[in-house]
Amino acid sequence: MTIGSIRTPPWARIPYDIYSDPSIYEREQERIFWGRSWNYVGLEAEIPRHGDFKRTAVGDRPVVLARDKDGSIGVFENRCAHRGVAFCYRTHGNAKALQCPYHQWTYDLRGNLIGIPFRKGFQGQGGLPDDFDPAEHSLTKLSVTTRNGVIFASYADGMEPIEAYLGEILPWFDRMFDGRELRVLGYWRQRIECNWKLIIENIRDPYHATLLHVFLVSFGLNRADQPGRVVFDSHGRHYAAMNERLDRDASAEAKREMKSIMDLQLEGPKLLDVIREFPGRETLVMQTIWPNIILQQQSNALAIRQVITTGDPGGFDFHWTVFGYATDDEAMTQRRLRLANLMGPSGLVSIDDTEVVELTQKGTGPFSEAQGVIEMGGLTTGDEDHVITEGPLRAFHKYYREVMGL
Amino acid sequence: MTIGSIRTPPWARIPYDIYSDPSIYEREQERIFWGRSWNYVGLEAEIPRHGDFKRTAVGDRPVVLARDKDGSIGVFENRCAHRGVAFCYRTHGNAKALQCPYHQWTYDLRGNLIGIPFRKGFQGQGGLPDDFDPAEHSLTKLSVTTRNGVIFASYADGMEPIEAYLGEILPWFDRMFDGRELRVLGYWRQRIECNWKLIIENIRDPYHATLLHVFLVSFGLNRADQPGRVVFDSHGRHYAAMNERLDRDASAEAKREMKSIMDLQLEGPKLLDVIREFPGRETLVMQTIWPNIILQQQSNALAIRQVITTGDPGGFDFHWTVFGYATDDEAMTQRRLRLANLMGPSGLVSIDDTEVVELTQKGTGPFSEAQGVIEMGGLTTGDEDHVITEGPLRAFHKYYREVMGL
Amino acid sequence: MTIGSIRTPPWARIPYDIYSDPSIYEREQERIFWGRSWNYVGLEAEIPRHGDFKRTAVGDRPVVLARDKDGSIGVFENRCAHRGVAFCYRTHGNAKALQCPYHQWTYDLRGNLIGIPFRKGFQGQGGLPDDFDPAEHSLTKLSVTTRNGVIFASYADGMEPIEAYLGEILPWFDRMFDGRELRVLGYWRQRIECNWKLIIENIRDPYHATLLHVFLVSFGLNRADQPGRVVFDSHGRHYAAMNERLDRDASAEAKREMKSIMDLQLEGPKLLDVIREFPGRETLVMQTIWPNIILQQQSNALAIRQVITTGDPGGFDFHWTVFGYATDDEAMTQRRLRLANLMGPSGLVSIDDTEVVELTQKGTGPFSEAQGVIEMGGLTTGDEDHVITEGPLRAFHKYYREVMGL
Amino acid sequence: MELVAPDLHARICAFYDEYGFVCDDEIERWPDLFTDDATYKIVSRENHERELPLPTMSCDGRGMLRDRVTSMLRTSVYVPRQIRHLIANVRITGREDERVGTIANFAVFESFEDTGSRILAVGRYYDLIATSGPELRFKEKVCVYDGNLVPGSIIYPL
Amino acid sequence: MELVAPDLHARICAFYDEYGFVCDDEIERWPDLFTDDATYKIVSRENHERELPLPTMSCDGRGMLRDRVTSMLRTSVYVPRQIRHLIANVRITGREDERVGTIANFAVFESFEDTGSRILAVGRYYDLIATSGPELRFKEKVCVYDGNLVPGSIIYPL
Amino acid sequence: MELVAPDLHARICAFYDEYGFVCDDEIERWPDLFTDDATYKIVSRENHERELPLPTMSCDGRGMLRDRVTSMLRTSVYVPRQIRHLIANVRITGREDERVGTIANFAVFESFEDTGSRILAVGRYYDLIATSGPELRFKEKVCVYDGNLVPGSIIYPL
Ligand code: FES
Ligand code: FES
Ligand code: FES
Ligand SMILES: [Fe+3]
Ligand SMILES: [Fe+3]
Ligand SMILES: [Fe+3]
Repeated sequence: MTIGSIRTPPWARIPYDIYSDPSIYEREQERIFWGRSWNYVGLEAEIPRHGDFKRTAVGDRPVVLARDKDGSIGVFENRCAHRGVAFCYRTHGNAKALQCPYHQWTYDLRGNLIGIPFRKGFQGQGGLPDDFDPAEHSLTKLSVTTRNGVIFASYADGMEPIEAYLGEILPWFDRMFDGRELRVLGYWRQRIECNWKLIIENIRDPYHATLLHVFLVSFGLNRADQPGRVVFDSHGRHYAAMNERLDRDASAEAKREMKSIMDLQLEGPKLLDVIREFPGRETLVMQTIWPNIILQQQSNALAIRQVITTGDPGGFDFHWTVFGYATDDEAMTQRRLRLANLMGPSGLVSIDDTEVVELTQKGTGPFSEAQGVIEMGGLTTGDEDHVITEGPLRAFHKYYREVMGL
Repeated sequence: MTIGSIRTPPWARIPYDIYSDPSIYEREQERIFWGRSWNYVGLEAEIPRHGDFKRTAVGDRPVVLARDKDGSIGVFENRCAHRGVAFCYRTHGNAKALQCPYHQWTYDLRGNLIGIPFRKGFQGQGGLPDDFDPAEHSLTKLSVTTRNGVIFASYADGMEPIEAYLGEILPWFDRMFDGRELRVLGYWRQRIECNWKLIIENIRDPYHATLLHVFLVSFGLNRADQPGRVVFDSHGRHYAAMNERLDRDASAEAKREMKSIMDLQLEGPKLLDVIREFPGRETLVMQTIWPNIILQQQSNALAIRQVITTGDPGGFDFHWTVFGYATDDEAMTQRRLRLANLMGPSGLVSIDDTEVVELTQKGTGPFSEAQGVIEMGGLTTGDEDHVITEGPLRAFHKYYREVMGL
Repeated sequence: MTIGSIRTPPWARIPYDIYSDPSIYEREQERIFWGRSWNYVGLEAEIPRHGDFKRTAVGDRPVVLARDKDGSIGVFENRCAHRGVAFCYRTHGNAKALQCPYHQWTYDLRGNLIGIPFRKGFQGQGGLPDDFDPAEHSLTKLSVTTRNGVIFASYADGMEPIEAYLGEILPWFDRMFDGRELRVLGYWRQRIECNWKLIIENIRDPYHATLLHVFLVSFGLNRADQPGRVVFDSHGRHYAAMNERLDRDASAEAKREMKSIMDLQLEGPKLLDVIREFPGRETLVMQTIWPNIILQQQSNALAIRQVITTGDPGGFDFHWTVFGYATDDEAMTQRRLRLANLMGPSGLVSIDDTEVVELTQKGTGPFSEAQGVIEMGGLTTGDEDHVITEGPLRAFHKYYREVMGL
Repeated sequence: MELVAPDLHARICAFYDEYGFVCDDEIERWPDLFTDDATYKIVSRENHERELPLPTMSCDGRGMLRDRVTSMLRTSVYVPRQIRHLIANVRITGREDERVGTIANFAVFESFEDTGSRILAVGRYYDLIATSGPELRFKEKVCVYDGNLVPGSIIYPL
Repeated sequence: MELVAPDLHARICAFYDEYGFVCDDEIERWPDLFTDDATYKIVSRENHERELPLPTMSCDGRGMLRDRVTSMLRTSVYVPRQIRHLIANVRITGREDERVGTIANFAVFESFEDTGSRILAVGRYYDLIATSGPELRFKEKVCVYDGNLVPGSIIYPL
Repeated sequence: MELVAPDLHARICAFYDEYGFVCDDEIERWPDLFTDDATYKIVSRENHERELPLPTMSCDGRGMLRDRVTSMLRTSVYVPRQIRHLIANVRITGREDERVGTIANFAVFESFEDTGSRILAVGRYYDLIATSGPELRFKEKVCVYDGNLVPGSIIYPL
């Protein structure tokens, strides 16, 4: 795979085998999800009490996060140290200890092996060898960190602190997670038949919003002439895009480019009864945190979207956690829930995205030697003061190629 | 894979890995469907007017055919030149231009890139580099040719004219497509769980008809003593078999070999109310045109059967286009439609074929080192004046091995 | 894959790639199922009369067993010698000869080719070459042996007699199959989404029964203090475990280890109305016969469980044959049928096993480099007088590694 | 919603129940549920919507219905299967003389001897039922299946 | 088609509706829908057609029905799932004394906590309903499932 | 089992039949089956059981129902598909004033132009039907789908 010329750097092209090739997929697991990265695994608000646990995944690997007695959080593989049972078969729950059903090996909430039935045998027979050391047979533990209620885990040793990891994107992360207690409003789960990167790229592509999302455009919710910009951490692996909603009419120039405008009126305008709740003029902030989440603030609709790979380059499970703050009043909660109509499996905006990413899988799968072209906004990969750019995609592919050694 | 001896040429055996091996499958895509071949893609009658388009595939690759203003036809990949969306997501339609939903890149009906929103950026920001040349970012176009209303496309440059490609089979092709305007009566689509070659081989096997198809035999519609013959182009890649229906009773010899005869009578004889409409004595003409279609004339039942591979050696989509002529009167149309009961997903004849080809996949899949034996009719691969032969299969495998370099 | 140290022999670990790796799976087919092994294929009672046949499989390969005129049994591949059709498409039946539907090549009940329509052509044309020798085109036949009504087949030449093959396990085999005529009570078929070895290992793991099966334990049917033992043939490839039901209360030590005890009472105690029917004190005897079956005697519930692989390392079809003896009276039959509630797709015991083996596939699949630990009962691999041991698993993996050359 | 004598609606529902039962388990009786001059068609949604006349299966009169049964039972070669109808959402759409127009939704599943069950077809019936005789009979039955890509074959009637 | 008092047919349909509801969401009440001496069986079509007596699940009397519920709720180890019944094509096949013979088609789907829904079983009920009490009760219930190859386990009743 | 006037049960069943028909084939009329102030919700079983308030789709009043239809027909970008409802096991759970509480099971299948049919969602309706007008109307409709993992998107109403 040779890409690039003096004019065109490699990251201005997307080689399509990265969406379908099983060996690339495997390397991604090793280097990206199980490599030097902080993977989102959940929210502290999901496991507030001692014994609360939640099942999730880091790439293909099932993991469990649990709240210990002292309030600390353990993240460990959902793979019994004995013979490999994915012992935690509920999505969440509360337990004093985690027990594998097969032979009831029992683990504490940090993943330490604390109980083995018949370890000493029975009636003087059987049992484990005397030199069997339970301490060597704990669950595989991941490094854990949290910031303002958000939990991350890593397979890598000596990861930098999450703040350093987020780098320049930290203020945007902190804007959404400002230390207030979070309240989970619910979950959505979707099976999306395309490579996981396509949905990350979808967010890192601010160029598409005023073109694809006819609903937004026709009801005047998104316009090309809204001020917007994109920022990155120094690696370009994390990303944030911000937009401001304008109240004046769309400019003639904007209308000319956004051909799909239909000038519709909502019959149920309550849908878009939003209020300003964050500092600054931005009404829409979308972020991607390497490698596995998207953070969404669409006015008052807040969500984390998590990519769960499933051993298949051509599809992934997409888990949404929709939330507000513990301090929200009922009106605010209702506002968030109504606005949730824009997102998720039936989202007036998300439907479009789900469809185009699946169509991209169909369009790229049988063309392993073809490439995508991402030159909008020039060949830049850095911060920009507008959103008519594919710089965020170039930055993504630059970093991706680096990590993957492509 | 070494096959063949002085007595037995390689093409008198079928190595079963060609039905299941993924690497052979990939090579088939490259060398057969995307190689030096004319692939059927549709009928002119399906896209009669300016702007009409139809979606189909060449092997695994999705393509679109469209009718331009000047009446010419373009065939191009259904893969947006921008980032690979299979932009055409309807099976057919009519449009002035084809627009990708993701960022609304727009293509004319020949696949040329004619519109890029925000190409010059917006409010002086963003946009594509000045040296970005849309002409270099059109859809990938295939060569196109037509003959008497039938449209073919090829990935190869400098393909011979379709007439030369069809070679000795041309008169048989022209018998069905004689220049009269066609009328599409409808479509059938089947998912068949076997390798695509098995259905082509099924047609190139005139030996099975009087044995497998108990319906035909028992109701006296097909008999071993009907005169028949097989002809080929000089490569043996295309094929036609012809049969004549006889009115006298089956001979004793014929009955002896066709053990399944039951001597039944139709209670609804209208099913087989057929008339002679083509010159010559032949009542049944079946053809295979390399690589992807079967042409069927079973009395007045006319159809094109197209193989659509789907990335899976063990299954394919089978698309049937059933048609008549624009000049047909209502009685003739009804005749064709009634006779359609013999074919397709519920065809009184086709059911049998669908079942045996699926059973062949089951019987060959776990036996990658075993081989089929095709010696009926000796070891010939050329034209013959009878149909008790597997010569057409040998000819197919001879050419297949050549193209595949096996 | 390097496993093992002075302390830990390789077979005290289970490398998880053996459950998911396609190349290991293929090697298993070659070396295990199609290698030097006797594979269970059925019971004589299933094909008692001349012409009776049954379809089954040896590993991935479909085979047919049939009863010939002289009472002997043929086992041959379900793959037509002509072009590979899996011609036998019923699960069982009776026929004078087996005919392939495609071209009606006909085989006798030993798999010999005895009929080829149009072999001599028709009206002097076509037909097979004069030197075509039907004797060279019979179905591929397997070696067959039986013992006391149980039928085995092998791809290997010169297999040792079944008695020698079973070796030290023979008396246990003969205990269940003592020469009495068998009566098939019915079948169960399950699709289980895990590697086939996991269900064999499940049986070779007597350690789990008092821990996993809460039903058994809570209703007092299985207890750690029941006398039990495990025995093997000299290779360790076959295995039997026996338990005796005790009538006294569970000991305090037993209760301490079996934490899930709930002390429930059956409201429908008829379920467990069992009687002693076999010599000796054992009430539960479970066996595994290499490579493809489990034999079960749970009081009066008798069954053979057969593993059918399907080309997929991550799943298999599980076929149960539940039987009694021809001499059973109605009360005994009812007893067996009621007790069948413990086993099969809805088995009060089997449900647990099915779930944990599927959870093991989920827990091991994404961890191809991890290993299971099987040290319960020390590092032994031989007969033992108790069941708090994983010796049977070690013996299995020792032999497996040997056969597989791992 | 049409206002319909409840007993007619109930009779029609019972007739559909009977139809499903006969298709699944007593296929020889299938032609008996039609009038002598009935037409029966299976049509893909694609052809139906594009007004293309090609049916997937069609019988014109009871003789052809019987020939279909003969083929299912005696001449066609196919791996044995069991189909299973679920018919719901029966609605009366019109009524004139001794005929009632009805629509209903169907799901037909198929199972093979050693597999689980899968969807064969889901779709809608567009029917005309003759009410003149002692028993209801289909005068016209059109089965439109939504999933244009048929998994294998449709051997038994929908 | 049997001629049956319409109210009986309606009561029976309502009873099946109730049955599906209870299986899906109030499994503790499941035994209450049977007579004390009822028999309940799940049988594969294969065994059913070959007249092999082996059931996949069987309960003889309400005690065994209750034991089954105990196992579902307390002792069996399994990944949580939700089943969902669709019951249609209910037909009365016979009537004598205070019993009504009925058949009906069922489709039962299953869903896990983080998967979509799949077909667990489709097939037919062959039932005997006792009409003597104030409420209908199953005297006999036989659930024949078409897809002999069960996907995993059948834990809850069909 | 509730004791309910049989004609009400029949009317309600017919209303569900109508609902399925309208969802599948006359989506523009969908809002007309609701009262002006109706609430409509699609909810995953997961959120429903955990009492998390997040719906997957929600409309508060007929205006929002109409906006949804506008989006389906005019603004959303999606690959064309046909959905198909099977609604069964309709039960009346309560009645007060001019409202009837009902539950019913649904299976909704979806088919694309060149694929077969697959399960989109199965689950249960928990509804409140207004009986005051000449036609029944949904006052509240909650569609709880069992398979939390949605295959792609739910574009049309369940
Ligand atoms: S596998 Fe977990 S305790 Fe044995
Ligand atoms: S992918 Fe087609 S316009 Fe961007
Ligand atoms: S394939 Fe069996 S007879 Fe030809
Ligand atoms: Fe978007
Ligand atoms: Fe044929
Ligand atoms: Fe067990």
